[in-house]
Amino acid sequence: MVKTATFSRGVHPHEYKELTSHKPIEKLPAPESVFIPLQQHIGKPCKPLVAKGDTVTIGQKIGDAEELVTAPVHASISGAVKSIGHFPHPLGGRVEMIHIQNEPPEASSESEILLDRPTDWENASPTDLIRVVREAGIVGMGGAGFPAHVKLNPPPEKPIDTFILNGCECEPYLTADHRMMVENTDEILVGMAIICKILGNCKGYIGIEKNKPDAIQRMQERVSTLNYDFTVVPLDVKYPQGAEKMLIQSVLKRKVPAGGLPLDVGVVVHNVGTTLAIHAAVINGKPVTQRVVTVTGDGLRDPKNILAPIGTPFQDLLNYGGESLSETKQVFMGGPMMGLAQYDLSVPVVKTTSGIVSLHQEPVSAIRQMPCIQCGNCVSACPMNLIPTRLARYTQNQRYTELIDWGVFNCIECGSCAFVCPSAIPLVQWIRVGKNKARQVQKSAS
Amino acid sequence: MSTQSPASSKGKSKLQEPENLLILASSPHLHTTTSTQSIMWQVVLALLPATAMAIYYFRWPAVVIILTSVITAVLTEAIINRLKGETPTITDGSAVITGLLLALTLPPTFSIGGTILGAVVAIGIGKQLFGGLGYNIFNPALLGRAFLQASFPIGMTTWSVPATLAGSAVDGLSGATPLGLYKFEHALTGYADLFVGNVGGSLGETSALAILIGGIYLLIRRFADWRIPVSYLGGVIVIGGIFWAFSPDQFPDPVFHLLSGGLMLGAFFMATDMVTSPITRLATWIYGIGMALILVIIRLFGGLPEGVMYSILLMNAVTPLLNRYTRPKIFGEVQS
Amino acid sequence: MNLFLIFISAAVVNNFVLSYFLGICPFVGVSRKVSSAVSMGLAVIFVMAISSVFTWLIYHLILVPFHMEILEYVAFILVIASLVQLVEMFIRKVSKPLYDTLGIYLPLITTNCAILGLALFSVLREYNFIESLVFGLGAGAGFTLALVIMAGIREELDMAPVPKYFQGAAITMIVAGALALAFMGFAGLISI
Amino acid sequence: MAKKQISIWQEIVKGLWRENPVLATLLGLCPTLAVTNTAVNGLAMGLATSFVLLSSSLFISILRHFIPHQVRIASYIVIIAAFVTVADRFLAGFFPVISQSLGPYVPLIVVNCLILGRQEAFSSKNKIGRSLLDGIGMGLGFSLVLIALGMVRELLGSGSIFGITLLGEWFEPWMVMILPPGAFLTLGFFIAIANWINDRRATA
Amino acid sequence: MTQHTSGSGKMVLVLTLIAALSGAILAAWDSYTAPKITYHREQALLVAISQVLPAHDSTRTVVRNGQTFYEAFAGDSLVGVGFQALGNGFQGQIRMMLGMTPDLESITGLEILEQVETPGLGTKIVHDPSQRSEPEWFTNQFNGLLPRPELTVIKNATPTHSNEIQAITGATISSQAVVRILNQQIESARQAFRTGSGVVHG
Repeated sequence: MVKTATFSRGVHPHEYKELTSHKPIEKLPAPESVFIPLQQHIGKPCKPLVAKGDTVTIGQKIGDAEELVTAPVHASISGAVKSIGHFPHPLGGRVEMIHIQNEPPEASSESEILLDRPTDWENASPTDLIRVVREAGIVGMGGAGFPAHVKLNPPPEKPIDTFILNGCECEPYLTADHRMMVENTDEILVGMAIICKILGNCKGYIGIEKNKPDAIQRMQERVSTLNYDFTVVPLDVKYPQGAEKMLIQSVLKRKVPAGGLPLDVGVVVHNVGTTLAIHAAVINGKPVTQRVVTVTGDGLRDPKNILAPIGTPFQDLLNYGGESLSETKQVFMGGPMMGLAQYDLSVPVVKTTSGIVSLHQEPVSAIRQMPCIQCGNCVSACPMNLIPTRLARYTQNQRYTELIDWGVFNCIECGSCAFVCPSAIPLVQWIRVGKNKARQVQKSAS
Repeated sequence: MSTQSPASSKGKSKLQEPENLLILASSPHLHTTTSTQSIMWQVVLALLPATAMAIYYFRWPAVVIILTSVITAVLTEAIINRLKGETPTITDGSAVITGLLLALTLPPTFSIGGTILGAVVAIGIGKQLFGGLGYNIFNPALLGRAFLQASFPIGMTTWSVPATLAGSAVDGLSGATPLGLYKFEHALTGYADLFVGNVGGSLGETSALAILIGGIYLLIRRFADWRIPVSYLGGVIVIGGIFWAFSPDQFPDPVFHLLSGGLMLGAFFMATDMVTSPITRLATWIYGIGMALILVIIRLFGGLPEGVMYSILLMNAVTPLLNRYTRPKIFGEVQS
Repeated sequence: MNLFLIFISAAVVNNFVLSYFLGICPFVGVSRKVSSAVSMGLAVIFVMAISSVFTWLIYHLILVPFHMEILEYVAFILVIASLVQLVEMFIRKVSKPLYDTLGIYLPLITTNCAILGLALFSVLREYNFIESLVFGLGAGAGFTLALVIMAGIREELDMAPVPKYFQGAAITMIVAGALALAFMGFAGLISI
Repeated sequence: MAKKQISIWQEIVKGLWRENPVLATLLGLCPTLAVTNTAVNGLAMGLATSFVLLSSSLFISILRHFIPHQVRIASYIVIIAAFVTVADRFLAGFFPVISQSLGPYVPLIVVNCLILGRQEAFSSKNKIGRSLLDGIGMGLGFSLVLIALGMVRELLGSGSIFGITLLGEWFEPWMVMILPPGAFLTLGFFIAIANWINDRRATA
Repeated sequence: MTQHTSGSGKMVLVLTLIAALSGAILAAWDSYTAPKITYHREQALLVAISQVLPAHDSTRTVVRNGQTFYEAFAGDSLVGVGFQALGNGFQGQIRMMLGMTPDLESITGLEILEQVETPGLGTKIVHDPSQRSEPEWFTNQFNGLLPRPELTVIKNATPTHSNEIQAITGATISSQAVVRILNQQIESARQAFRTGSGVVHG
């Protein structure tokens, strides 16, 4: 038996991908209105470039900021700016958003604002291409939301030799990346080629979990047909295979140093959605105005993969998927392992919304919590080799020195530990609290 | 943890009934089906073959001791729950395990009063004083047994032979354990009898076969860490084997070590107690080998014929240190 | 072999702390953290080795020849107290880091009954010079073993919901009792 | 000292409970654990310790103005050791059986932190009368705990108290109680019970 | 406080005074108690000697080859020889007084002087409360035994040979330890007693 590339430890939750993995991406009919948050990324929030009452067109840049780490936002539908104000954000709290009312343009003015871009990307300079990526507002669409142009422009002292396309989609339920890889294979490959061009002389890998045989096959086929110098690496089906550090370990056997970044080992990783967005921006001049969202869960009659405009309220998508919300216990954005629970379904789809999962089953928090019995399951699960039960216990007892000592800052919050905990202890929650407290303690000490 | 969705109050949602509340919980939102409670009851299940053999070999006295011990353990737990004003924890099955394990380590002729004392000490001191389930440092059943061993040294070392050997009568016929026979009279017992358990000894420790059935079930279901029995038994084979190889006349062979006394029961059911065994892999290996070393030293050079209980208790005591000094290297951490 | 048995006996079979109750005060007082327990243990081993040598010399070369056995206790405690002072001064002069780790524990050792107990047992058992030294080392090792194990357990228990009235000294005693039970397994090792 | 002088009666009583050397300040644990396997041993050790405590308190209180600060600890130790020798020889000469069963724990009174602690904290700063009262209270408190521990351990471990069999044939003694583990466990429970009583009194 | 005015001279003086005072008190006390303590010690030894040796009217202490023997005489004839045997028991040292016939072939009695065996268990080598009629049955069974080739311990059975000792139930190790110590020391005593020339004390 050939050993598939993988990392050590991790878990294997039930996948639930069969709900949507065979369903082609459907385009959502234009919503009545969208709410476009001025912050959908890590970094500085944008400032609005439009005012209440303005008319905007699809693709029009409506928010931007001066700083390096930021990403502009664009109108995802054409219409009128109804208001600019603070609305609930799927990541929590209220964030400044631009509310656009859909006013279907007259047939004659069916237009879209495109980005200014080099005509021949293959001969364009990396600087020009990075500028296009920035102007398109591309961020890590797997969930992190880190501006792509920053990642594509590493400091010169850190040479990059490898690009990895993250096609793992290791979170249960989610199939958006899967469908894109099957349906938009060529575009993704071009996107990869653009990234490799920007990064300079680097080798490309495509990491895909083995539970997507059609995607692996399709990728391999197109890579050889189109004669790309990329390697498709089938990976073990294991969570969190898609975490950057794990993926790099699986594909290249390189270990990102603790506290370090992929570029410390000469690697850049981008998600399928991000790569596709780079293709759309550079080739077609389209900024990020829409994304594929897997709308799924046992709460839906008709779960599906939907191409939706950024800013569409969650409930519109759930409606479209046939949600009967009367029995829904919980809805979260993203996969169930790291996703964020929502209490208000008026929150909009943002660039990092890979899925919306709606569940009727009893939530994990309803399971009776028991004392830790030191079974060590969390230790066997933690891909970062931490001792989650210790970290939780240190947090509970306010032992912040020990907490830092035992590596709390290395936790990637993947949720593997809490998933396997037989005592149903919310380990990730404790660790998050611990991280915050420890950081405060560190700050006040220095 | 839940809050009324403001969306419904805004009247924007046509879907949502006003009284339906979405639950806000922290990720992950998926959870394994294994629960602590189920682990505990599975351990009880895995102990049934050994329990059945105990009753088969030692008849009514075995039934009486087992019931006394389990009932006392559960009652003690319930009473302490009441005193501390906390919700009863007896349904989690851990008290039943403690009671059952204690019973299985007692001699068939042990007194009922002594059994009650042992179970009270096991749960009261061994478990609840340390903070209850998950916090005890020592295996409660073994702590209870160590208390009894120190309190009633004669009662705890008076053995009756199995009913299968004694004919119909059970009481009265006293015998020695294979280890006792070896230590004090230098006599070996046959492997076949040792394997099925047709020898003198504590209730549940005699039949290696019955223990293996339950123990392997635990390992397969991953309710016990396979490294512990492997390192413990393997360590005994190697360390005991070295002595045997040096002087076969003076020391017993490794197979005898393996099959006699409480080693099997200890290695599969007591050393593997999750609460009191280490959580890191390296520590687990050290733990097992440490137990093996202590066991062989006590068996070969100590005053007592058997040392399984002490080997486990002593390694329980150093488990906090082992966990501390075998912290695995964090992913990507460079040894400074 | 006899020396080995003396060592084993003092270290585990008749552990100074767990079966002779010697050195209980530091056992309770300095067992909150493993790191300080280790330092304390090392300091005690060191002082025990030195003081077993010196008290033996004082007893056999001064007190016995001059028939002053009545001054045994006075002499021993004075020797121990001044030795500890000297060792402290010496360490401070020789190594600053060593002083920082061991130094603060040295004054505590003067009233550590394990040191005086060691000298008394040595006389009582009529050990010769080498035996006394080995006995001192064994007793120190046994003390350190018990202290470090205890510290490991207490660091754990500090984070456990120990019943209110048992927190602190009471649970420490209970743990010591459990440890003493476990150490009983070594009984008989010296009768070979 | 700014502290208000407490009454003579309180000077004695404080050693019995509030500042009890064993239960409150955890001093002198070594003999407390080692010799309490019978009530008689506990009593003998209590008396011997009280004797040393009283006489050295008396002496040191008398000499308190003569002893220079720098050598006070050394002086105290010499005085204490001398009185311990007196007590030890007395027991060996007149009560050889008890002397044998207490063994080296009588000389170990020298390093009983209780005694040195009282000298340092009290006798070196107070008048003779008060020092004596303090010594009486502390000695009494120490002795009572030792006797109580001895009684419990002897009762459970041998079925008797002061050698008088109380529990009949039906009782099988818990041998562990007269062994070291029993000493630790019993003292643990004593301290916990003391905590409980203090808590009750505080809330009452 | 006085420490500022006092020089090191005063410190030394006071300390010396205290030490001298203590020494004086102790010397006085020693002269008072020492005879009593010596008396108790000798008494214990004498009692043990008289118990392990056959009827006699005088004893003397002889050192042969560095080992001390207590010889018992009835009239002029040597009726028994006693000596101390010392070794490790279960927990610590066991010290015994063994009485034998003058040829060191037959045991006339055994007394245990000191032991630290497990209370209630190993201590049965001295006193076994469960045997009301004869609590000292363990040491008594040595009377008249012939340690040749050497003594042996048997379990759970009544001795049939003149060199067999029945072990105490539950205290096999202590029983074995006593026998092992005796075997070793009888052998060395035989050599010392037979070959060495004696120096008579008091």
